[in-house]
Amino acid sequence: MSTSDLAEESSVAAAPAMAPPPEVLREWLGAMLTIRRFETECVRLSFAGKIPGGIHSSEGQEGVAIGSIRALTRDDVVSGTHRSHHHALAKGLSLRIVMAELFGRDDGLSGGRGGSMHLVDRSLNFLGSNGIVGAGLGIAMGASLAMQMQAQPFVAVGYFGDGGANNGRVWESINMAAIWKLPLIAICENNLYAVETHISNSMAGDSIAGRAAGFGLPTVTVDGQDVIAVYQATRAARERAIAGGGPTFIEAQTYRYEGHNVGDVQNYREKDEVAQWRAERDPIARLRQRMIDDAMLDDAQYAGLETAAEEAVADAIAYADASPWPTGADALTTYPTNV
Amino acid sequence: MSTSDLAEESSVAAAPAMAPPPEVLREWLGAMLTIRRFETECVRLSFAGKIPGGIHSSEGQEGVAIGSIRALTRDDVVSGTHRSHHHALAKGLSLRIVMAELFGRDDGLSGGRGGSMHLVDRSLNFLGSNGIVGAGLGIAMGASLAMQMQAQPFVAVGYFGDGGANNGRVWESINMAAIWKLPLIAICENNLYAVETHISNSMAGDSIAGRAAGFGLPTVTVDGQDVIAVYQATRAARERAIAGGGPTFIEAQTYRYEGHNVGDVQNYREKDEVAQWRAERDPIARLRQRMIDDAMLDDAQYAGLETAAEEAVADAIAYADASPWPTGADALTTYPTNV
Amino acid sequence: MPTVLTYSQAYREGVAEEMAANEKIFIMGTDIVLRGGHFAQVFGLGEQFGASRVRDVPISEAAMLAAGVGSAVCGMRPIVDLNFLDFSFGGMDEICNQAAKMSYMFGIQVPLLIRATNGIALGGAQHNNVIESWFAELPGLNVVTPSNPADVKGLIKSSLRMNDPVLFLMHKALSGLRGNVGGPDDLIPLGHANISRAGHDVTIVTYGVNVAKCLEAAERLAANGIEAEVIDLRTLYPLDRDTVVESVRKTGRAIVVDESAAYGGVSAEIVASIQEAAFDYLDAAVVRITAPHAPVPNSPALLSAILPNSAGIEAAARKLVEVA
Amino acid sequence: MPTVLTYSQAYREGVAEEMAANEKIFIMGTDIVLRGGHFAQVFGLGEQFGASRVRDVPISEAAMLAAGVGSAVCGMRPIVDLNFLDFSFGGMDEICNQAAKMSYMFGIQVPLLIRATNGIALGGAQHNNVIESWFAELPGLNVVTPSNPADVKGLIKSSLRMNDPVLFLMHKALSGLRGNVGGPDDLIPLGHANISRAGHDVTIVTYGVNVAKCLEAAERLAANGIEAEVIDLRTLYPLDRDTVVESVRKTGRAIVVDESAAYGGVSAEIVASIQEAAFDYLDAAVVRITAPHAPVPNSPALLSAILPNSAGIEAAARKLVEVA
Ligand SMILES: Cc1ncc(C[n+]2csc(CCOP(=O)(O)OP(=O)(O)O)c2C)c(N)n1
Ligand SMILES: Cc1ncc(C[n+]2csc(CCOP(=O)(O)OP(=O)(O)O)c2C)c(N)n1
Ligand SMILES: [Mg+2]
Ligand SMILES: [Mg+2]
Repeated sequence: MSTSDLAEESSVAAAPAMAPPPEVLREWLGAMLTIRRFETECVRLSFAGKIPGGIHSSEGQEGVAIGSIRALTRDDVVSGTHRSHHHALAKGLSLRIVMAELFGRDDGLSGGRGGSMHLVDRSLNFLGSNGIVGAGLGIAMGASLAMQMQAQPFVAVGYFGDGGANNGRVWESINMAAIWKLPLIAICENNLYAVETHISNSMAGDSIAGRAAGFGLPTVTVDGQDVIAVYQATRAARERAIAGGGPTFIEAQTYRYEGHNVGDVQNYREKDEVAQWRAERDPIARLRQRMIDDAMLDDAQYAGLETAAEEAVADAIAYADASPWPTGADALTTYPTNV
Repeated sequence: MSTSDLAEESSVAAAPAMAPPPEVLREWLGAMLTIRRFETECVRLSFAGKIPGGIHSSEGQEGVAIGSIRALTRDDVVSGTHRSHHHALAKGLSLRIVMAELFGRDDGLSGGRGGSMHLVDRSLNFLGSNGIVGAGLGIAMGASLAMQMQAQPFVAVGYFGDGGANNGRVWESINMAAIWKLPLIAICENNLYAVETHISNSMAGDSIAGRAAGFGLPTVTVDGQDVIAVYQATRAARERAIAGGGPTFIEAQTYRYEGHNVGDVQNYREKDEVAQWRAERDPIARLRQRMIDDAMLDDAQYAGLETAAEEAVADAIAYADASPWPTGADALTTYPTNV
Repeated sequence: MPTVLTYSQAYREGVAEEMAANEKIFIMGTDIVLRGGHFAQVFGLGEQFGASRVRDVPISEAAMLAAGVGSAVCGMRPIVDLNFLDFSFGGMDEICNQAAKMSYMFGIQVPLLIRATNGIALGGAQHNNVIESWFAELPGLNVVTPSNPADVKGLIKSSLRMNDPVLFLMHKALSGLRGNVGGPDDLIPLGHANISRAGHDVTIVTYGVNVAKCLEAAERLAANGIEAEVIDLRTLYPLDRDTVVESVRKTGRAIVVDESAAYGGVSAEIVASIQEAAFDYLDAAVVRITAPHAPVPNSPALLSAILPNSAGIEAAARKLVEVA
Repeated sequence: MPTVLTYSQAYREGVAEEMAANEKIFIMGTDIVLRGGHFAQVFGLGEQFGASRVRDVPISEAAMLAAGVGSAVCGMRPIVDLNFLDFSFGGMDEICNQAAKMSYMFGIQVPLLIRATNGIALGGAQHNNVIESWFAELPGLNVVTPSNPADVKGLIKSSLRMNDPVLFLMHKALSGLRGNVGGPDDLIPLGHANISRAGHDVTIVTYGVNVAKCLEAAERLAANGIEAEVIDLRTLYPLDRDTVVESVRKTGRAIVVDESAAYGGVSAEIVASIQEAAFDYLDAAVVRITAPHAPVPNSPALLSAILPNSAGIEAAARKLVEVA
C-alpha cells in the first residue's frame, strides 16, 4: 500500500467532538484535496480511454465522505453507492490499488473483476461500492445487525442519494434498523439530482429528512459542504448507536460538480448553478478559509497539501498504468466455487 | 347475476356527504351483514373442504369496504389484497360467481383459474384481489395514472394492510401518486396484525398515517369500524382527486375477528382482545344501534336484512355447489396466447 | 431405532442441531416465532433459541434479504425464511446482484441460507411460480431441492455449513411426507444426485415432488418388465451431471420430469447435458414431461390437468422403450 | 433510398411513429426527457410528445412497473423504460406476478411494453446479468431481442401493437450499430426467426449481439468450403422452433451461441427442442457456446476471455463438420 493513502484515523473518533485539533483538520483537508485530485484525474483518464466504462465523480462531495468517515474507527463498516470513490478513499483504501481496479488491471482491488462501482476492502471494512441504487444501505443495515448480535461496539454506515430515497428498499431497511435499534447510520447524500432528474420532480414531501422522521428514528439535516458539521453529526450518531440508542438518519446536503457520469451533457442545470456551489459552498475552500482564519493553516502548508495530493494521485496512476492486464483464467472459474 | 348481489350504488356518491339517508344506510347495513355471512360461511366451507386452499376472512372489516366503496361510482377502480372478499362484494361482484370461484368451479369469475386471492370483475372495475402484499396498491396507482392521462373523472382505490405498510413498493407508489397528483385513494386497513406479527413489532414510527404524511399527500386517520366515517373520508378524498387535488392516504383502524387464514391457531392474541373488539366496536352493531337510536331501523327490519343476507349466501353456496368442475382444456393453453 | 419425521420436521431438526452447534446461525422470517412459519418448518425454535436468534421480520423482502447479506459478511450465518419462493420477487436484487456476486467481485463469501417453499399446489398463479431454475442458472448461488425427509435433514445440515449462498427449496406438497431421517452426523453433500431406484432400460431424471411420481411409474413399469432408473437430482446447483450421464450411457433412453413450464429451465439443461455427453449412447430423443407454458390455476380440477403424473411418466417410458 | 439509422435511433423512430399513430402510447423511465435514456434511445421524444407522454420517473422500479400494469389495463399503452435489464430485479413481482398473470387469471390483457438494455459489456457484474431467458421461461410474457436496426424498428412497431406484455431487450454493445431500416408500414411479427445466412452444412442458432459474430464465423467457414446457416431467433418468446428444426433437419448439425452462463436458459431450450424434433436427423450432439458459469467481470481483458467469439464459433463448426 502506498504511504500516501488516506489512512483512516481511528484515533480521531476518540478526539473531542466539538473542536478537532489543527493537525486533524489538516489531515482532513489533505484527504479532501486528494479525493478531488483523484476524481478530476479519473474524469480525464476516462475520456482518455484509460478507465474503461468511466466513473461517477464525487467531486464536490468530499466533505460528506471525510466528515462522516473520520468519525468512524477502522472496525466500523462502510457500504457505498455507484458514486463511492470518496467513501473508499476516505476509508483508507489504497490509491494505487483503487486506480488499478479502475484501469481494469491485475493489481486492482479485485484484479479487474470489479471496477469503479465495485470497490472493496474487507480488511478496512469497506464492504463495497455498489452498482445498484439503494443496495448499499441494505448491506450496511445487515452489517449493523451482525454487530448488534455479536455485541460489538461498532457501527455501520450506509450511503445513498436523493434518488435512492425514492427506492422502496431504502425505507424497508430504515424501518428494520429502527425497530431493532441497530447501530446503523444512514447517510443520504442529497446532491439534488439523480442523473438529470431534480429532486423536486421525483420526490413528494417537504424533505428527505422529513420523510425519514416518519420512520421513527432520530433524523438530522446537515450541511454536507461543511466537513466539520458532517463529522459532528456522524460522531453523535455513532455515540448513540454504540450506547444502544439505535440508528440515525443523516441528510447531508451536498452537490456534485461533474455530470452524473463521464460524458453527461448536463443540459438539466445551469452552468451558473454549478459555479455558485463551487464558489460559495466548496467544502475544501471553506475548511481552508476557516483554518486560515483560525491561524491553523498558512498558504505554504496548503500548497504542500495540494502538491502531496497531486503526487499521490500521479503515483497511483503510474502504478495502475504499469500493472498488467489480468488473464482470463480467473474469469473462467465457475461460481459458487463451493470450496 | 343474482339479484341479491351487493349492487354498487353509483347514486350514493351524489348524496350529501354528511348524512346519508335511511334507505342508503339500510342498504349499507344489509351489505355488511351479507359480507359477514359470506365470510363466516366461507370459513365453515373451508374446513369442510369445499373451498380448496381456504380463504382470508374479512369479518370485522366490513365497515371499511362498504364505507369506502359506497363513496365510489361504478367507473371508479378498486384493487385489493389477499383479504378482499369484502372489497369484491362491496364493489358489486356476484355472490354466486365469487362463491363458485372459491369452490374452484367452472362458473366462477375466472372458471377456477383464480381463487380467493384472485377475484376480478372488469365490468365492475374491480381489478382484482391480489396474492402479493402491496401489489394491489401499485395497480390502483397505475389505474389512476390512466384516468388522469385520459382526463376521466374517476378515481382508483388501492387497499393494503398494516403489514403492507412495511413493504417498500407501497411507498414508491405513494410517492409517485403524490408527485403526479394522481386521483388515487390509498387505504391502509390497519387491523393491527400481519399474520401473527403485531404492528408494534414490525413498524417504527408513531403511526402509519404519520409515516405517510412525510410523502407529501393529505393523510387522514379514520375509525374503520364506523362505516359512515369511512364513507365521509373517502368521499372527501374522491372529491379532492376529481378536482385535481391529487391522492389521499387513509389509515382505517380496523380489526379482523378471524385468524389470518382458516386454521390459524391465533396464539398471538388474547381471546379477550377479539371479544372486546366484537363487543365494543363492531361496525354492524354500531350502525344498527345508531339507526335504531335515530329511528331509522326497527328490529323487524334488521331481522329482515339478516334473513336476506343468509338467503343470498345460501343461494350462492347452492349455485357454487351445483357448478361443474372446469375441464383441463383451458389450463393447457399457452400464455401469452398472442391472439 | 430410526427416527420418523415429516419433511417439515426434518428441516426443523436439522436446523435445530446446527443452531445448537453453531451460535452464529440465526433465522429471520415472517411469522416464524410462534407459528413457526407457514409450514411449521421452524415450529418451537422461537422458544428454544429465543428472540434474538429466531426473529419475526416486517413484510420487507428486500430488507430481510439485505439483513441476511450484510450480517453474513460480518460474521453471522443467517437463514432468511422467505416463506413462498414467489416472495423472492421482492428481494431479487439482494439475492442475485448482492449475495450471488460478492464472492466473485470482492472475494467475500456470503454464508447466507435462503429457505423458501416452492412447487405447485393450491393457492393460485401468484403463489406457484416455478422459478427454481432461475437461481440455478444465475452464477453464484447453490440451489437445493430435497424430495424426502432424510434428504431434507442431511442437506440442510450441509447447506448450513456452506460458505456461499444457498437457496433451500422445500416443496409445498411434501411438507407432511413422513420418513426416516439420519442422526446428527448424517450429512448429505450438495452436488450428489441420488439413484432412487436402479434400472437398466430407461433413465428418469427428476427432483422434488416428482421423485415419488417417477418411482410410482417405475414400479408399474417393473411389473411390465421395464426397469427404470430414477435419479433424484437433490441439488440443482451444483448439478450432478455425471450421475445422469453415466446412467443414460447405460440405458440409452432418458426422460426428464419437471413441474416447470415447457421452456428452458432445469429440464432443458438436463436434456442438453445428456445429449452433449451421451449422444452416441442415445437410442431416442430425450423426452421432457413438464407443465404447459401457462400460469398455474387454482382449481384442483385444473391443477391435476397440468401436473405431470405417474401415468403419463409410465406411458412415456413405455413408448420410449418400444420405439427405441 | 433506404434510411440508415443506428440501433438506438431505429428504436426511437419506431416508437415515434407508433406514438404519433396511437395517442395511448406513452413512456415512463428514468432520465428520458432530456437525456433520452442511457443509450439516447428516445432522445428528442420528450420534446416531440411533451411531458405527459414522455415522463421521467423516480428511481422506483416497482412503482414505475406498477404504473405500467395499472395504466395498461385502464386504456393506455405504456412503455416502461427500465434502463438496464438488471433493474428489473426491483420490480420483478410487477413483471412476473402481475403483468404476466392477468391475462390468464382475469382474462384481462396487459398491453405493457418494457424496454431494457441487456447483454454483456463494460460496467461490472451487477449491470450485466444475462437473464432474458427467465422472462422467456415465465408464462405470460413475450421477449424480443433484435440484432440490428431494421429488426429493432420492425419489431418495436409490432410489439407496440401487442395486447400482452412484451419485454423489448436491446443489447448494450449494439446501440451504435448502423443499418437500413424499414418504413412506417414495415412491421416484423413476433415469433418469426430470421435466416440471416443460408447454408446446408451446419446450423448456427443465436440472437442479439452474437448474430454478427456467427455471420463473421460463417464467412470464414465459407472460405473453407463449409456453408453455415445462421438463424437469428429475433424473439425468445414466442420461440420459432419450426425454423430452427427445419434447418437442422437439413444440415444435421447444430451449434447454439448465447452469452448466458453455461446452465439452462435459451440455449438449453434450443438444444432440447432440436433433439426433440430432429433427433433422427442429427449427425452429432448439438454444441453450445456460452459464457462460463460465473458473474461478469469488468476488465476488458477478462470480458474478452468469457464472451463467445467468432474464432470459437468457427472452430466449433469446423470440428462438428469434421467429426460428423
Ligand atoms: C435500482 C437502480 N435503478 C437505476 C439505476 C441507474 N442509476 C444509477 S445512478 C442513478 C441516479 C442515482 O441518483 P442518486 O441516488 O441521487 O445518486 P447520485 O448519482 O446523485 O450520487 C441511476 C438512476 C441503478 N443503478 N439502480
Ligand atoms: C410480498 C409478500 N410477502 C409475504 C406474503 C405472505 N403474506 C400474505 S398476507 C400476509 C400478512 C399481511 O398483513 P397485512 O398487510 O397487515 O394484511 P392483513 O392480513 O392483516 O389483512 C403475509 C405476510 C405475501 N403474500 N406477499
Ligand atoms: Mg443525487
Ligand atoms: Mg394487518
